[in-house]
Amino acid sequence: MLTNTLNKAFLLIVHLDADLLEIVFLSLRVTCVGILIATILGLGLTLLLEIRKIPGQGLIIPILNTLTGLPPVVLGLLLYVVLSRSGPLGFLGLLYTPTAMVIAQTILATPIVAALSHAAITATGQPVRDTARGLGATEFQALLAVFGDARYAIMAAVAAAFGRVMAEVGAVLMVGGNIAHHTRVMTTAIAMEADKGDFELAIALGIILLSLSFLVNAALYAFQRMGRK
Amino acid sequence: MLTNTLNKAFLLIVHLDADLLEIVFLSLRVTCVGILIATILGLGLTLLLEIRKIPGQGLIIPILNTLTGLPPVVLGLLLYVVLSRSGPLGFLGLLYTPTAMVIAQTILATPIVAALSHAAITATGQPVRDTARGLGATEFQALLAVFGDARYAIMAAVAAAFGRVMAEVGAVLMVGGNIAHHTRVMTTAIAMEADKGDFELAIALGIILLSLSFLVNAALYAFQRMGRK
Amino acid sequence: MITFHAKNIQRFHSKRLILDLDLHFTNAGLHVILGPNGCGKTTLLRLLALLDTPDKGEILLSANGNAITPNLKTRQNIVLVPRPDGLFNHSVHQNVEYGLKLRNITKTHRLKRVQKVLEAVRLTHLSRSNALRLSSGEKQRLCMAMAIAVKPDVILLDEPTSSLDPHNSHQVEQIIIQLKKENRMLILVTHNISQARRLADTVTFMGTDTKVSQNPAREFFTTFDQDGLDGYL
Amino acid sequence: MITFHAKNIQRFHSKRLILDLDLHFTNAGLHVILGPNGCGKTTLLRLLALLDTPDKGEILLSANGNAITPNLKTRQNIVLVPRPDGLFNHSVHQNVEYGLKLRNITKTHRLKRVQKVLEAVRLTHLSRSNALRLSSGEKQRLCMAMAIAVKPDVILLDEPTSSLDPHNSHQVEQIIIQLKKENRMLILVTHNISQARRLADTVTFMGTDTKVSQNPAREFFTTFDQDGLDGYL
Amino acid sequence: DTIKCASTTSTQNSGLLDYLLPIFTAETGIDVQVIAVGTGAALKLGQKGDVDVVLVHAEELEKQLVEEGFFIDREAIMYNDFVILGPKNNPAGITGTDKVIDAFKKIREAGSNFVSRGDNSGTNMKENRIWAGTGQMPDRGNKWYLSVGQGMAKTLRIAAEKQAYTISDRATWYSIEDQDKLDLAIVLEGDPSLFNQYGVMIVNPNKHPHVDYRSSMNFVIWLTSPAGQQAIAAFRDKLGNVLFTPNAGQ
Ligand SMILES: Nc1ncnc2c1ncn2[C@@H]1O[C@H](COP(=O)(O)OP(=O)(O)OP(=O)(O)O)[C@@H](O)[C@H]1O
Ligand SMILES: Nc1ncnc2c1ncn2[C@@H]1O[C@H](COP(=O)(O)OP(=O)(O)OP(=O)(O)O)[C@@H](O)[C@H]1O
Ligand SMILES: [Mg+2]
Ligand SMILES: [Mg+2]
Repeated sequence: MLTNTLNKAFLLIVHLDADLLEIVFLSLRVTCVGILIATILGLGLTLLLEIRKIPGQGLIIPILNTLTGLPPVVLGLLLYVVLSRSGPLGFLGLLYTPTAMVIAQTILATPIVAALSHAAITATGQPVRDTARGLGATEFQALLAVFGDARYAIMAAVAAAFGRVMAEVGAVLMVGGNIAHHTRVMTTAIAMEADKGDFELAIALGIILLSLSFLVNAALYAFQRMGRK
Repeated sequence: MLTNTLNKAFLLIVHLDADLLEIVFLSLRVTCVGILIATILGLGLTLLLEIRKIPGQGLIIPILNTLTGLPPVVLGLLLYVVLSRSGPLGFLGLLYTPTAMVIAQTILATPIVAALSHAAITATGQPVRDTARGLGATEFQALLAVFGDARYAIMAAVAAAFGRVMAEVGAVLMVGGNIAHHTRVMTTAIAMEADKGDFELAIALGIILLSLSFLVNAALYAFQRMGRK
Repeated sequence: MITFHAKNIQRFHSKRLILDLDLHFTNAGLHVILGPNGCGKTTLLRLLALLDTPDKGEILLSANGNAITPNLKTRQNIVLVPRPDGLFNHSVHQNVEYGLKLRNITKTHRLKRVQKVLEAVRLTHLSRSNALRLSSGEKQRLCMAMAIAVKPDVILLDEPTSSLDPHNSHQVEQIIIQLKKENRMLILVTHNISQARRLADTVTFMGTDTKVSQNPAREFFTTFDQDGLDGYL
Repeated sequence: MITFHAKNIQRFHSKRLILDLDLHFTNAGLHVILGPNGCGKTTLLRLLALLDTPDKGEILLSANGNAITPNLKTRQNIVLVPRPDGLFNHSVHQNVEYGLKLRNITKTHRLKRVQKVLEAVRLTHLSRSNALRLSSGEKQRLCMAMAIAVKPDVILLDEPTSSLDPHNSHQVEQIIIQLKKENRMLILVTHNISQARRLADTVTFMGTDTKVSQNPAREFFTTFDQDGLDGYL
Repeated sequence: DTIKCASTTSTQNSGLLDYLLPIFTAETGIDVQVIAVGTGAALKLGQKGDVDVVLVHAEELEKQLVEEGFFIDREAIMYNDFVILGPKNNPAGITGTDKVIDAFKKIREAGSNFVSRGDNSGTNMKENRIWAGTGQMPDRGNKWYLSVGQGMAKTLRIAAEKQAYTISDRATWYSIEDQDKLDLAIVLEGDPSLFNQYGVMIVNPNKHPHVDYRSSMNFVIWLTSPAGQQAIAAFRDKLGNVLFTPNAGQ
């Protein structure tokens, strides 16, 4: 039975089953957009933290670090309460749309990008920064030099965030609703198909999701090794 | 309405509602056991990797790193297929038991513990190891010295894994089944109660889960700072 | 030529007073700073390079009597030689080019300049390799090149030859001597007394008790064993 | 007293030949190893300390003619002085105690010994502080203490005074001189020629082209400017 | 002893099981662990032998699976009915007197959103049978047809958010705690074809020897016994509604 199911699953993949592709592409679309925004926000935040000692500086980093552990279901619950028609932002009608999923993934990913890049930069940044400023760079130019120097660590941070949110199911299910052809992504589809006992699609998606997150993590690992020791 | 719900949620917490406590304690029990095993396996693996250059050494670490990104739903699916009565390990009758959840969390946590500790040790281990061996320690004694020296980094790794698996919902739902009083943990309960519209309990659990994972991450952050720079 | 006046400057680290002195550095030539580990040499150098600002007092700059504002232009004229661990994770060429980019020098001129400087420090053959993969001696020479490339009036150096072998130290010293010839102002922190003897025009000695003496080199080295160098040598 | 024979040893790093020599170290006293950056001094020292094994050839140990097997007991008698960046993230006391624990010395004896050694290197007042928070000079003295504590016959030192001020280097040299008096065998890698002059009984010079010379110190220092030190000095 | 029971989300979410099981356990000492999924999933779990007993609502399919020997001892225990819900402004203009088939036709013609369980649950099967009755199943082309593959409660939420029509068993609809906040109303009920029969059956021990037949049978017996039937009849939700009507042996 199992081998049989596996074969079917592989067939789905090799024949590029329409539903399958649709789900995979939606996943990638949502995650890519989410990560893009998260990267901008995360790096912006890091930059901000480095530029000027803001009041409460000392708190922000611990907070960022703890936010990297924000439980997806809690976020999902939160967003549900806020986005549902009876909630403060209900009028936007965002609940159960891809946009809602993007929002969720952005919120999950931003602290990861920010915390990891910040860690990388504080770990190796000071000497590089001194070099730049010692050669006559402005605070800001020096900072750019540090970011440029830590580029691999930053890419690793982004990859890490990507892998985490792409593989996450709790939040996207609660705010996305797993609506076919609309908000059904790999993780939610896998969970559902498994419930229905329809393992072909589930396993096919599982294989793809697994390969993707392995790719991402391989990239991450490669980036980490390219960075300065 | 929202404030009202919040109040009710807080009441549930302060009055130590029985169901609430049961769910929280089960979560903690499952995660603690899972993390305990994962720590033993993870550290054992790291130790093994350090003791002797095993054939395929070069592969194991990348693999470990990629396994840290194993999507929970995929693991859930896998375990389901394997543990189901009609699956190879069906005779154990583990599906939809806390044991199954522990297995899932162990599998999720082990690579995290192993990869992070290994990274910490390779980052700072060599000089410490040389010190020990230079003073006449055996390979193994030197290794213990390195582990002792990296104790904070290791604790941080464990904390990171703890936070991740405690907040995870996909795998535990698929292999646990969210059975009341039996396999219902915080994350699965939150997702369900939110659907039922029982937001008091959902939010109460959310608050507790949030606080717990913030605690864990605070600890993690503290450990990281205690370690050698 | 720029003149430095470190006016009653104080510097604290986590509430602990690290530095408390009033100093002048005038004239071209090489000014050596000596002092025990932890007396604040690096700290002082960073203040002079305008990387940090003193917690008390200030660094006053002037050119033949007229005060200069420490604007970007001034700062770009005062260069702190990078430390090997601060090299960019880029090619040797790019490392040297960086300072020139900061000064908006055209690509063609940058190229010429980088090549010229790399020859001067004998790293031409490595211009494509990653700076982090160089040997300790090569790294230190690259650091010098990065500073020289931008032709500053003032160059600050912090232990440029520690952990270099005599040969490499010699090469670095040759570069320093060349810079003296071009009569720039150099401020050099070192623990190597004989090096100080070879190079110094003036010697500033910093005691741990934040007591500071400043003398012409000859005077210092002919009399140091007397007055209070609190067991430095 | 142990005798080392590095018999036609070769060492490679990522396929590149780093080391290729045949050397003897005999007799108590201080043997200095000199050589340009990257010539393989640290590599050699690690081989002598039996931390690494040569890719070709072998390290032969003997005591007055009789070969000794490099078992644990032997290894515990040959100590490589730790480097400051290899100190344990524990208290100063615990760092010194470590080597004694390895030799299963009883708690009470350990305590006595640690106190004695800490006095010898003048760190008693810091015995409770974390080793990683010490100053560079204090760290280096702690490293010496960790080696001395276990009373080995052979002590290997890799640049124990680089980036130390003259005062701190002097203190470390005093410790080394003390060890010479107790007629142990010391092998010291340094870039500081005058230090080598002060301390060396024999000098081993390693050229970059894996050419090696070994001479009594006086001979070496009185004739160095002639034969091929390929511009080392 | 302990048995695992795969049940529909409706019986769980409505609170019925939370109400019945303690009574059963008190009387028999048998502990029942409920896995709440769609009927389709519940039956799959039964066929795989991952549970001992199933409590579902898909009469034909249940009987068929008994025929095929996956389950035994099927008993009808109770019924309630399905209702059609829709936005309060009822864009498709469904009237209370409509037949369900016509209501679904109106929905298609108006192109109003319709949320489907899409999870092979009993409700989903009922829905599909109704669509079939309209002579045309919805397909990918129908942007207004939202298949969510979720439990009844979540499906209702999505319907409310999407201002869509949907079909639900009455029990679950009543059990939604914040029903008042879901902008939905029953637009059609009482059509005989909306009848919803619940049945219980035991996983065939011949296929899956580990099944605790004794305890399972005790469960079936109790549910169909006067005690169980009265308990079901006595069950009320928070608002005092009757949600299930016992009909064992009728
Ligand atoms: N970032 C810092 N935080 C806390 N203390 C510091 C910091 N940087 C320097 N210090 C302390 O300030 C004092 C002076 O440091 P500095 O590096 O200027 O000394 P130094 O003269 O350069 O020593 P060395 O000769 O070893 O380089 C030392 O006691 C050092 O411990
Ligand atoms: N782990 C390593 N991987 C690759 N190459 C290495 C490694 N360790 C040392 N090398 C190379 O081996 C050669 C010898 O290194 P070694 O550290 O023994 O030189 P050294 O004589 O101690 O230099 P220095 O005087 O700067 O300490 C150098 O070219 C160095 O780049
Ligand atoms: Mg300094
Ligand atoms: Mg060396």
